Amino acid sequence: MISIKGLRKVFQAKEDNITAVDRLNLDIKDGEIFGVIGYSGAGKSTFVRLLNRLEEPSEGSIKIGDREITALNKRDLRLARQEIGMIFQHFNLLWSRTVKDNIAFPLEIAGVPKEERERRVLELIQLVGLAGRENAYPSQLSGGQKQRVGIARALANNPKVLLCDEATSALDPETTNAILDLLVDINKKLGLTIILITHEMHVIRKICNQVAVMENGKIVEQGEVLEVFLKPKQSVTKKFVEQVMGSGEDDDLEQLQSTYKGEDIFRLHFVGDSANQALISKIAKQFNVDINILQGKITQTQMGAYGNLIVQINGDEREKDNAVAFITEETSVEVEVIQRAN
Amino acid sequence: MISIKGLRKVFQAKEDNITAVDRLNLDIKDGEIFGVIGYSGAGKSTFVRLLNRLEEPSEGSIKIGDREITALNKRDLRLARQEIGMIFQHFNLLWSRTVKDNIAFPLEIAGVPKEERERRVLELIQLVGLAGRENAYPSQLSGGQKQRVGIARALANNPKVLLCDEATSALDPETTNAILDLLVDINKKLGLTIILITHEMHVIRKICNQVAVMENGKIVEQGEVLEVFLKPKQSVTKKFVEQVMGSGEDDDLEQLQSTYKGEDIFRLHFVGDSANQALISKIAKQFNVDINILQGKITQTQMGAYGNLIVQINGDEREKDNAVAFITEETSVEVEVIQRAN
Amino acid sequence: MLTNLFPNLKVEDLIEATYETFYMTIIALAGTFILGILLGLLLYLTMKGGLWENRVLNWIVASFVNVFRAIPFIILILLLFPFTDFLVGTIRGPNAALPALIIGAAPFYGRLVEIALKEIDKGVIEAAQAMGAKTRTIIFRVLLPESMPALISGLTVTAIALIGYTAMAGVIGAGGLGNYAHYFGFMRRDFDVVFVCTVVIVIIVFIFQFIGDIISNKLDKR
Amino acid sequence: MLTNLFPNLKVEDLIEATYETFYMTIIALAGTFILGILLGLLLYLTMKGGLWENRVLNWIVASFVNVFRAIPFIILILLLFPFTDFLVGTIRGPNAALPALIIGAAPFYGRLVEIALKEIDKGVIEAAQAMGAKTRTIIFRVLLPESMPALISGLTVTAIALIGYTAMAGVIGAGGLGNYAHYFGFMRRDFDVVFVCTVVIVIIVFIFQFIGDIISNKLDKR
Amino acid sequence: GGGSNSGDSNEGTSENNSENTEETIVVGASSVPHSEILEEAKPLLEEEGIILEIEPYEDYVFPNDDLASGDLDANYFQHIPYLENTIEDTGYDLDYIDGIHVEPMGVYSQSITSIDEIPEGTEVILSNSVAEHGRILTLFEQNGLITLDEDVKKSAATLEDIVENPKELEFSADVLPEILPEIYLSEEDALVVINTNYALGADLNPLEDALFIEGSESEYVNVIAVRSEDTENEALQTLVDVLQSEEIQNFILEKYEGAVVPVGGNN
Ligand SMILES: Nc1ncnc2c1ncn2[C@@H]1O[C@H](COP(=O)(O)OP(=O)(O)OP(=O)(O)O)[C@@H](O)[C@H]1O
Ligand SMILES: Nc1ncnc2c1ncn2[C@@H]1O[C@H](COP(=O)(O)OP(=O)(O)OP(=O)(O)O)[C@@H](O)[C@H]1O
Ligand SMILES: [Mg+2]
Ligand SMILES: [Mg+2]
Repeated sequence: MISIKGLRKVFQAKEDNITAVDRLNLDIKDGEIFGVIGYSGAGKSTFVRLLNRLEEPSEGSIKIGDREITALNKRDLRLARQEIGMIFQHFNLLWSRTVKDNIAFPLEIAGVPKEERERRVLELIQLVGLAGRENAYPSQLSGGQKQRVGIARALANNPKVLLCDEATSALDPETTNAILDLLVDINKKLGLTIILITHEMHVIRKICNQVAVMENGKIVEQGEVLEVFLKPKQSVTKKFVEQVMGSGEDDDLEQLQSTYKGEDIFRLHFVGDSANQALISKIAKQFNVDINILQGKITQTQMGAYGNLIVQINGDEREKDNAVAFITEETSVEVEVIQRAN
Repeated sequence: MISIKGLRKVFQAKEDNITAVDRLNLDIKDGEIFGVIGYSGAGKSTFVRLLNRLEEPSEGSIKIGDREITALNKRDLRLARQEIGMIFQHFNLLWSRTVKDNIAFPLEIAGVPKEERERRVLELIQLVGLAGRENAYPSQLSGGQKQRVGIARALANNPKVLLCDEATSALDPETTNAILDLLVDINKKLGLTIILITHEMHVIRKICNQVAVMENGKIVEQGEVLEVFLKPKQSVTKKFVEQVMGSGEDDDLEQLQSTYKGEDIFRLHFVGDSANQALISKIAKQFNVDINILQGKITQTQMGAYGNLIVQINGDEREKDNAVAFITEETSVEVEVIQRAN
Repeated sequence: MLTNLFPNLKVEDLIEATYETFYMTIIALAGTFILGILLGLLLYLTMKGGLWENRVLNWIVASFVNVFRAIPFIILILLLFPFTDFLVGTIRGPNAALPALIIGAAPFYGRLVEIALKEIDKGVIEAAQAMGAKTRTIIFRVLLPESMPALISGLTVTAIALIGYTAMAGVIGAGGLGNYAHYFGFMRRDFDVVFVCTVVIVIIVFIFQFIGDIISNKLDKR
Repeated sequence: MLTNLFPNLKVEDLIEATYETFYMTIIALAGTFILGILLGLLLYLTMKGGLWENRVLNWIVASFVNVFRAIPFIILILLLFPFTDFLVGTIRGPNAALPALIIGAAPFYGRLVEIALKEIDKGVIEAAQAMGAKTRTIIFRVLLPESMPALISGLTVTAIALIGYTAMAGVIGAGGLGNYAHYFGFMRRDFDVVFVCTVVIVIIVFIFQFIGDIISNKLDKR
Repeated sequence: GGGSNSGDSNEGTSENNSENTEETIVVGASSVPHSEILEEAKPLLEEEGIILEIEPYEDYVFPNDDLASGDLDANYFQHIPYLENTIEDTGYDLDYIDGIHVEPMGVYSQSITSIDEIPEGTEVILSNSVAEHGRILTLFEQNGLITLDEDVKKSAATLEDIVENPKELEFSADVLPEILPEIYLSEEDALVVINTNYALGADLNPLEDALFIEGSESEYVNVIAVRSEDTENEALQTLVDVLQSEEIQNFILEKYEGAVVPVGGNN
């Protein structure tokens, strides 16, 4: 259990101070995969760097397990850090070491014997898909390859807590998926707690249990991923959720409106209620209308389909009204009128 | 018009040579936004670095406009480069300069007078949303903020060609959208040709006209974005396209299969044919079945809805078969059986 | 009081020697800075993979640098007599020491400059190249500013080495504290003079170090 | 033939002087390397924002370094007589020169080490800290390896400065080429000896520079 | 600065030493005892209307070069044999006016108390200043320890000119002269050849502590050297006169406790 109270970090600047993290309170359960999202500059990196005290907090306390991180002396902090893996936004690889030796580094620090170290390193190289490049130096790697070395390095010592700062943002989807699967796997098998900064909502959706949204150094929204996705309250959150839910970015909508000028277009919000299954075929049967799916995204959640569809409803004016009224009144699907014919 | 012929780049390594770019042929039209995708290590960064000869080609020729880049002498190359903006994967900002001065740098190089330089810099700072941080040094910026400085810098001198290496991969979706809008805007207004490496397919979908897929230093597939999205031929491409099309990642499918054990699940591939509009409501009317949309993503293209939906079809065994047979035979929608009840 | 503690010390002489040391060090430092940067840049630019890759030129500059670093100072002074005479019009006194000091220290500083330049992130140089910057622009707007903290620290080191050199410049009557300490202190076994001179030298060294550190830290925005 | 061209040159003496120069330079270099790294690390670690931030210790080390860099070499030799006598058992000859050479060069190299360490990317140090590395581990596995090319280049510069110092070590009978050139060449006005000695010194410098460059380039994987 | 107002200009030197016809002479000198003695002579010369400028020199080559080139009017650091050697080597047109003092060369040892007790193979440590070697070897020859090649001029003899060395003395000539006293203190079993003026600094009493020492009639008299054309220069003559005056001689005797022997005046 990670427990954060009143955490605050102020950067002294010449002109004015910058409060990168602002009186943050947060509890993260053991074994949880905790996502952190937020705009660029929101304070996400600073937040995770505070967790292992790479950045000294200006105020507040951090407890990981029963260790009060903020109160540890140097030696204890060092030991605590050996159980906290970290993946850096800028990789921070040692250019003087090969891929293999970079990954072995945390093992050397933890005093793992040589044979075991080698075994583990080879295993990790396989896992992150760098076989064949183990003797390359970082300067000879592509961006994504460097990132993967950073990931392998962070995992090498079987940490209890893993801090990931944009761990997959330099990776293609295939590799991203492989890495995420790996993380989930370790999380399940070893109960690894992961705190994961990302701006890719599909990463959050795919592996996180909890998500927190940061804005201006504060957590403005937090909860179960599904809950936050279903009922985003803050406008930041809505913007992020829209990304994964594929709900029309504004210009897409405009395009649709111009393509289907003079026709009825609605957006149906499915809110994860299984009662709404087969809504479209039900409507088609019950009312004399054709429903044309223009665009949208539906995701399956534990509680049923969630997402939204932009549809065009064709048919008799009366029937159309009835159909819409039926959806609005009899189901939990919300109807948003995007464009009416008249 | 950028015309690339037989481009090849081999890195000499101790053990074995690495062919990062392998006999590449490519034409990019003026004013095009050309996307490049591919797995990590495919050779994308090397490819764009060859375009402005940051990397000297081992073989082959590059022509930009009527300049044969590969044949230019130092001085002409320098002048040619002033018209090619570049956004680096690792930002490459000068730590000794503030945000403002970093952005002003290409203008200084091009000999733009001071007042105009300042005007332009302020404009760019506004555009990338860094107002208020203009006097900060790179070390005081977050990852995304650095990225934006890099973008502003690349745009400063109104280049004719812009090379973007993962320009938005450190940015949140909101900022990404803003930047992409900016790029499209410049592209339309000034006819800027953009070559854009990314692993985010939605970036490709949103702004690119053409896309090329790289694998092992070769372009394995290339064409209009829509065409490639509609009919991905290579397995790499399919994997990438699935990302933007939201088609079930494998574990999602498994989850669906276990949730809907013993029921009929199909995947319907809509391939952008307007004749297929209103398919679901049509089926519902014609056959005595209920169609339950479980998951999927539909995107509007110029030729109609494109994407796929995973649906559960309930109803009488005969009716179900008929419905499926109808879709398969009478429409251009492809049906993929994911699970049959018996 | 001073005269009680240090009976053999002549305060005016000490002040004059201090002045001479300062004079020689500062002027020679200015010359060393310019010539050293020049040499360092040449070494860096002409090296393998450098912007002006040129084996021959690199070899020539490296030879020049090494030869002048290698020659013992006294012999250097001797060798430079005709040159010094031509340049300064005399081969005696602090001004005559300057050519030898500069030519003795510049190759040394040049190497430090080269080392500092090599530490610059290749990425930013590439960025400037990609913008179509002239080599001149790269030198003055990228290489020098980005390595400035190390250049200044290196200059501090050189300044202090120069203070040591000025002691040897005594052989041509350039004066200075080192010479004063040796000639009027050590040789006469007036160790109070040696002591005071050493203290003054140490103070001068601290002043240089202090100023160098402040400038270097101020410039370092990493 | 040699004797025709250089009538005053005694080949055995030249060989002996060359040997002495090599001997002193190499042993002193080893000592300087160790002591200099130590001093440089201390300066770096105790500086503001360093891993062992400690104003007092930093001030002490900096003072030590500056004082010993500041003292003219001849006076340094004198000051070290008791220490040298205790350590080496004699105050004469090449071995007696070693303490003064090392103590004269190490502070200088220490500063170069400090400069090199300051150039290391803060990120990799943070990465090691985040892994829970002991400061010792950070020193030996991060700081030193990551700055090794600059450390070696700096050592080359120091080696060549040491060759210059050995010339001065002649005053206590340490011999060496510089001394040979000065006393047997210059003082006797036998300039052929000066010339040959200078050429040999230049060759030695080239050898050091060559080896230093090769090692430094080999280690640089950036 | 360099020798200002130097050169051969003798105009204005008057026998009356009137105050408005002051003349400046520039004299190069090594530190001990030369410049100390000159400093003492300064006020006396001033009374004679001569301003004395002392140029400090740390080596033995430049003062003669500078004298020959005209930067100096005279120098005061060398003895006659060295001057002769230089003239021979360089062809400079130099001469001297007269001798001022002798710094007798003494041989010291901490453990050896008489010449007869010198064990075989004893190390002899002497200055690296080659100019002194002939002189030192001559001293050893005079004391019956070695024999020098007869064909060689004594004052120019080098270590290689030793033809007989019955006690197999090992000569090491590689130390700076002013460091010799420290060597004496540290190398107990060796013979150390020390210039008397330096021996003083180490609290040695040359007359008592030396194993053997040059007599005051040594030919190694330190002289005021000048360009040949200036041997009759009046200001320089005056300089010599003052240095040979009783006042200065007493100063030398007092200050150096007999270790530096004033000469002249009597010749
Ligand atoms: N300097 C170099 N020396 C040796 N190999 C190199 C060098 N630079 C790149 N490579 C190799 O060339 C291949 C292509 O690298 P490149 O950087 O172009 O990949 P990329 O497609 O940009 O990947 P990413 O998406 O991870 O950034 C990789 O296998 C990489 O390891
Ligand atoms: N060393 C520093 N000095 C001053 N300001 C800083 C420093 N480090 C970060 N900041 C500022 O603190 C704020 C938060 O930065 P942080 O790196 O935590 O953002 P982030 O959420 O990680 O953003 P991104 O997604 O762009 O990486 C930013 O406004 C940044 O400019
Ligand atoms: Mg960040
Ligand atoms: Mg790349």
